[in-house]
Amino acid sequence: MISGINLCVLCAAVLACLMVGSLHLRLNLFLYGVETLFIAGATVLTANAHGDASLICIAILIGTLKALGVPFFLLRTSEKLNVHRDVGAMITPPLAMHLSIVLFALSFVLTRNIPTPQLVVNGWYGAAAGISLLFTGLVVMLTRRLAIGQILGFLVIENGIYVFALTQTLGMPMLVEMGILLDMLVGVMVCGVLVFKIQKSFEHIDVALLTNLKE
Amino acid sequence: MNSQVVFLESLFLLVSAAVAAFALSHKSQVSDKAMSYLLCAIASFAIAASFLGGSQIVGYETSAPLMLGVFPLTFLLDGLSRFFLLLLSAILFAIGLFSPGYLSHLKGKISGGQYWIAFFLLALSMFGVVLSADAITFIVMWEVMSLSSAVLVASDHTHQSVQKSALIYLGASRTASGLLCGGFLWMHSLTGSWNFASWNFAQHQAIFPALLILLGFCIKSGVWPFHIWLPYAYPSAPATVTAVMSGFMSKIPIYGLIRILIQGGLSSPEIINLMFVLGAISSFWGVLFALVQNDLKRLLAYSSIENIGLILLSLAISLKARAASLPLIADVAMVAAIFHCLNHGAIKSLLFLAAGSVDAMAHSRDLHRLGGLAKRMPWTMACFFIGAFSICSIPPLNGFASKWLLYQSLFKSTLLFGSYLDRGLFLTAICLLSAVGALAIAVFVKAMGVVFLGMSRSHTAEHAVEASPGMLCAQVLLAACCAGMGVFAPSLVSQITKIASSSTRPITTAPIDFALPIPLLAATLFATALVIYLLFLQSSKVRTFKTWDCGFGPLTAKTQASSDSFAQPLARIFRPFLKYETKATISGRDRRHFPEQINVEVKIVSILESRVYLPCLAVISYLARGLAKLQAGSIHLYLVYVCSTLIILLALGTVL
Amino acid sequence: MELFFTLCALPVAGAVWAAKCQHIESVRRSVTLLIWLQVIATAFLIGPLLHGDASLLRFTADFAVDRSAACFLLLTNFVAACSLTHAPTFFRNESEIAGKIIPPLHERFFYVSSLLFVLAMNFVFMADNLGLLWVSIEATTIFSAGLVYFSRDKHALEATWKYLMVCSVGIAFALLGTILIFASSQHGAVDGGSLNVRTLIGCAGRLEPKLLELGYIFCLLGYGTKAGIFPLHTWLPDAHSEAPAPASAMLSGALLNCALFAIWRVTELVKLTEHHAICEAIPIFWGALTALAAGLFLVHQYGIKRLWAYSSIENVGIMLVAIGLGSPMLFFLQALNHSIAKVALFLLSGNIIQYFGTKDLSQIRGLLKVSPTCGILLAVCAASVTGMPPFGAFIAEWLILAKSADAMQGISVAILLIALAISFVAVSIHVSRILWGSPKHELNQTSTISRYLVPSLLGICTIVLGLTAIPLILVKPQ
Amino acid sequence: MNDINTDVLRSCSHWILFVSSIAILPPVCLTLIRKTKARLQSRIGPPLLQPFYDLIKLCRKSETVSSTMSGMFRLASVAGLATIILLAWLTPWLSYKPWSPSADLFLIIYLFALARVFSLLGALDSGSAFGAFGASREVTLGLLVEPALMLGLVALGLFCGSSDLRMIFSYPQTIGGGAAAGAGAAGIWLLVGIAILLASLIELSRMPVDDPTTHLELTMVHEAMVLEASGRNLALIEFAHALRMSIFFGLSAQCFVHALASVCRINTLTQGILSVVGIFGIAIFVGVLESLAVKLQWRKVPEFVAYVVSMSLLAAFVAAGNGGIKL
Repeated sequence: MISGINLCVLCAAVLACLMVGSLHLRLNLFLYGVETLFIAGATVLTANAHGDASLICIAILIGTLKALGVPFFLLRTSEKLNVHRDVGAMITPPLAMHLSIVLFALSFVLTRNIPTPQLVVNGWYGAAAGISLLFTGLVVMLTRRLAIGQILGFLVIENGIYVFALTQTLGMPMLVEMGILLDMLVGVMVCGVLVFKIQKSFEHIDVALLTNLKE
Repeated sequence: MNSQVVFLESLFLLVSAAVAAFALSHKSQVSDKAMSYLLCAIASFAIAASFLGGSQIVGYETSAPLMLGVFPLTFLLDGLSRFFLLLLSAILFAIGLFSPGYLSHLKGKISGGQYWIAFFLLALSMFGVVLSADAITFIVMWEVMSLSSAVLVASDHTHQSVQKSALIYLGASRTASGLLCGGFLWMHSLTGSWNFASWNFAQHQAIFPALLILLGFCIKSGVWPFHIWLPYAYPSAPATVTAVMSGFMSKIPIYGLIRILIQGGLSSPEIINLMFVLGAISSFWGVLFALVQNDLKRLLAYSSIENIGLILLSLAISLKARAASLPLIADVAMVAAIFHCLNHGAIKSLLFLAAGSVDAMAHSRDLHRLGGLAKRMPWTMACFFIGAFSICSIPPLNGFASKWLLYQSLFKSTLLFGSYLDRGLFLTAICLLSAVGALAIAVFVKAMGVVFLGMSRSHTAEHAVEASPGMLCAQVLLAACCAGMGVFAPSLVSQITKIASSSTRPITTAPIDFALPIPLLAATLFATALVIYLLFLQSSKVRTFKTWDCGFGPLTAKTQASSDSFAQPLARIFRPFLKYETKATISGRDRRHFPEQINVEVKIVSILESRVYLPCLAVISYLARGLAKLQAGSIHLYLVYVCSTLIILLALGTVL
Repeated sequence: MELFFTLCALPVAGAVWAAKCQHIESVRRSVTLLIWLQVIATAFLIGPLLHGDASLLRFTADFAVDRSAACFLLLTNFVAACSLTHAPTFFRNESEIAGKIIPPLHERFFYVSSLLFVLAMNFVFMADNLGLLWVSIEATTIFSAGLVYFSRDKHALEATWKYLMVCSVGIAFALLGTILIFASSQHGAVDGGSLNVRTLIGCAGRLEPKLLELGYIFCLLGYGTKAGIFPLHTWLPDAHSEAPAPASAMLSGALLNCALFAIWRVTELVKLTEHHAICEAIPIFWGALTALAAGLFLVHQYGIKRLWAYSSIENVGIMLVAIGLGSPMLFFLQALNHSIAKVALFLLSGNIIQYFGTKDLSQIRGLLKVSPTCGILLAVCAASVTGMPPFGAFIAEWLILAKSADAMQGISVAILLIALAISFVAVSIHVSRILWGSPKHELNQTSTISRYLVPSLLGICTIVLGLTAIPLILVKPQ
Repeated sequence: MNDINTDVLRSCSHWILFVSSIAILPPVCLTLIRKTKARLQSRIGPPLLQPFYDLIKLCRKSETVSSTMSGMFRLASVAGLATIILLAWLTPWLSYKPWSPSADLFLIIYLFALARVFSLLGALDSGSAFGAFGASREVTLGLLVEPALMLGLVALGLFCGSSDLRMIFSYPQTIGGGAAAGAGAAGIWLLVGIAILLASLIELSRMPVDDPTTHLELTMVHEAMVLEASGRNLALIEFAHALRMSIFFGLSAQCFVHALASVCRINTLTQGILSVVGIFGIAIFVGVLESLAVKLQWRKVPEFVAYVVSMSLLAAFVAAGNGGIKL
């Protein structure tokens, strides 16, 4: 029996996989937002299950800042820079999507032996979803040439880790949780600012072309 | 408080003071004279001090403020180290006398401050290496020695060739110290101690550390096939530096071998045989290549390789004899090795100083541009000749005395060893040594003849003048040492036996007898020559005329045999080793009878360098370039590295 | 407690002042003053720990320093102080010699970023909680990005972007590792789990082994990226090379220590469990390999600061070996010697780049003729950083080598020895080319004391560390 | 009293015999060679004491010294002769030798080297191409010959268990016990004797290597080196060369005598006579050889030397394998 939490995080993982398949920034950002909303939902459900009120707080923060704020910020950036579509790096998007689906399956295999705390029911699904998100995020980072795409990939990785933490532990300390969130946000902001600077200096935001510094 | 400890401390203080004085004042104009006299003072102080304590064995350990981090500096002064100190101080003294005159010729080429800081550091570190009693003090002093000498080699660093030499030297030194470090660490993990006194190489596991240490020392002293750096470094350095490098620094590895491996009871036959073979080959190889050199200092450098080979050979014989429980032969060979260190130290520093004088006065070291200096620099010539005779081991000079001991040990080994294989080995070595002796004569006759005799081959050589009194003084001093040590070899040998048996762990057992009545022979020879001269030549009427020119008109310097042509018949015989090729092109309309231009080029390829070392470097370079390709600048690639590292780590995690 | 707040408050105050004050000279002066105050405060703070009066200094539930952290705290602040003391000279020369005009706004931005960076680094050592440790490390990335970005040209931008991306991904793995360690504590060891270092160490034996092992691997990877272990080092030469000299000095002299310290924190924990093999074998071998790779990278190098960056990677490898050997004091000793020499080298390289107007090693020749002081200092510090005696780094490296030889890590010792030899030869080739010969163009020679003040002090420090018993004080009580 | 007198008398007679041998034997050897060659060429040849007359004539003449030369040239001839005389004293090349301090074989070899160095330096001093050519060849020959000579003597040393030539050449009488040593010992002596003889031909630049009578300067060795010498100087050099020849022949003859002594008993007087006769015999043999042999091409010389070396090597390996008789 799959619990609600697991369902939510699995949905998030699947959405992330779907995200790989498209190079449209807008669609990507939308899918990311929805995915993060699912995760926020999972957080609420977990809070409910554990009776932990602070998790609700975090869920709200995630819902507002990460699920809505960050996509909007990136969307606005892309609008300003007038880029809408990634070019794609290394492998083509459909192939990448299939790869991430394979990795989704693989993550179930990899995580089957991870011990879960007694209180967590069916922790396996959560762990698999988390690891799958992690993989997907890496795939995104590897297959996107635009700076925004890379930020997005990083955010997906971060989501995966969050999902893992959510499902595999009985709640991280609040202070740590907030610190992580803050760092992530500041990081994304810094990256966003940098994207503008890259556009200004190079007149593109294709990071695959940033290869001046090498041996 | 022991007088020796006072000596040690004051020595270090003195030298460090000199270094510090320089470090502070390196910008102001440095007086070479003042520094040279300071060097002389330190050296004479050290000479006095090494005579002072007799045969006492003194240990000394620094305490809290002055330490190498967590390790104390430990020193040991016994007969052996006192002996090497004496040699070092004597050489330094001579160099101190030589320096002011010599350095004034290098004004503007080298920076005085840098030179003297490095020189004093070198002196300090060489004292330190000889005195050190544990591995850490040893390696620290050793590295300081390598670095400071590399700086000295690069004194005249505006020349590309000098830079290259210094770098090759630095690389070789670092390789040597890397091997030494490996050996020391290995011994430490076997014995749990850094102190040389508690290292025992007789045990079976110690064979690999012993090998590492041996190789390290071989590289540093320039034993075949690790001698590549030596012909680069010696010619590039100023003569004073080369004198101390060849005269003493090349003996330090030998000292290390005695101090660490031999006193540590090395008995593994594999290592000893390796020493034997390396010593034999390098003595032959060195002198063979010396023959075809056209740079005076390079020639001397190759001759150093030969002599280090001889010393190594003596040590190996001594060890073999000890292992075969023939203590008499072991003692003779050991004394031969130590005595040859002393002799080669004196001779080679003399020769390099003389070569330095020639370089400074005739402005060239190239044998093709020298000649006829006999009339212009008679004193330098006399000193150089004594050194050259001595290094050819011609009686009654000192080179012969030690070589005779070596021959004796080989002869007795051939006589007394049990196994036929060993006997054959020793016999081959005797044969090889006699060839080496004859080749050495060829080498140095060439050097003496081409540099000093005949006509001058260049304008600069023609206008050379005799070196300054200070420079001559240093050379005469060393030449007198060479002659004196040769004539009084019997009593010197008994002194050396005493020293060797009075060190911490005696390396000889019984006093040995130097059976040759050299003083008598020398006196007879001298008297006979004098009588012949007085009887025949003194009263003969002498008419001066030009050299016979076959009636073709005046001879020029070009009609003389050059260094190449002198060596050619011999070089032809050893063509396979030398990769010796002469290429002559004659041009002109009727080129057989009326050549307009003749161009002869001699080419010698160092096989080791081109076939072994350069490919090794190429491999490193290839690896480095291959690795550098990883850093391709693509961020996607970098992320792939992260992912793949993760996979590897996870795999490792499951395995472990 | 007061000192703790002082440590937090001083940089913040400095940052605020630098952000607000318009007058650049007073910013320069006050920042220098503040940062030295910070050093003094740190010294007071850790006094009892070094003295051996206390083994742990606890501020709050999640903030505490132990002996090794205290040493690193002092070192980090010292490095920052040296770099920031040199910074005004550097910026002044940038316009005077190199002819680059730096807007005061940029310079103030530099000071703000570096002070916040210092604050974040201080938190790394003071955090007694693996989560906060992670947060601090991530914060150092963000603030130091501002330093790397300083010159605002294309190269700087590229370096910053790579730095941020690679490090962030790496650090994300470290977060996963931290979570795994947290999870491992929930299996009966601590009620509800804990990330507190002392608590975890207290119940190390009861942590869930599989999760802990996984957590260790992820942390090693994550923090290793930040520390620049091969092949995760890719960002490091770019960032070090593009940042202004004082910032490079801080990155190399302080930031790398932070990341390695984070690895040490985790290692310390895993060492106490039955699965300690993993935290010995992997770091020792990987460290040796990193040193070797960095040595090879040094061979064909074209940028003077990239050279020192790779040399830093080599030293990171050696420090990783020390961590694997489970000896925090050897780790610190190596870090101390490396930081001091490396800071001096980066600052000197800044001067050299200003002199010659290029970072390209093939264009820099004859430094001994241009400025003998600079040349000799460079040679001394380069010798020190390559582990030549009698400098401090030699002692540290020798101790590490001896300890790994005694721990039967023969292969790693051999690799390390080869790596040290290669890197020495490579560095000496490059340094000798810098020093020797004659400069390619005529250069104006103006040398002032202030330019060499900090490097020469640091040079003296390395010799003092090598020839006195100071390392004995540091190493003995363990 | 009587004993002491006899001892003094004996040593006095030894000295007188020895000194006169040094003075007479070398020129006589030279004449013998020349005479043999002349006879084989159907000429009468020079009178027996012709070399003496030559020397006396040279001593009467004045010297001509090149302006290029330094003092080295004249020093070299003096020192060279002094060294050879010292060698004559030390080396047991005659059976009736007076007391000498030492005759260590390594010392002997290196004293020969000393003499050679002096002659080389003298040749190089003139700055003429001939001198240098000669020196260059001489040094090459020296390299080829020295190992052979050394090995030959070492073989004897190993066989007799001592490196002192005095011990070696008194071996059969004292220890080996004449005929008891047998044919094996005679073989070693014989081998070494031949090796020394052949080596001496090279060392003294005689026939298959160098033709001492030739006038083609480009192939000369010894003659090219002394080209610039004249007057008394030349006299010294020539005498030194002749003495050196006698020493070598003497050593070789000693070997043959000992080979004979190891198969049959010979008393001291016979031995003394035999040693002188041996030298003459060898001189005549050399004369015959020089008449029959052709001068080798310079490049072929190493091949000839190879025979010498291999002979010595054979002797040495036999002796080393034998282990010698330990004293």
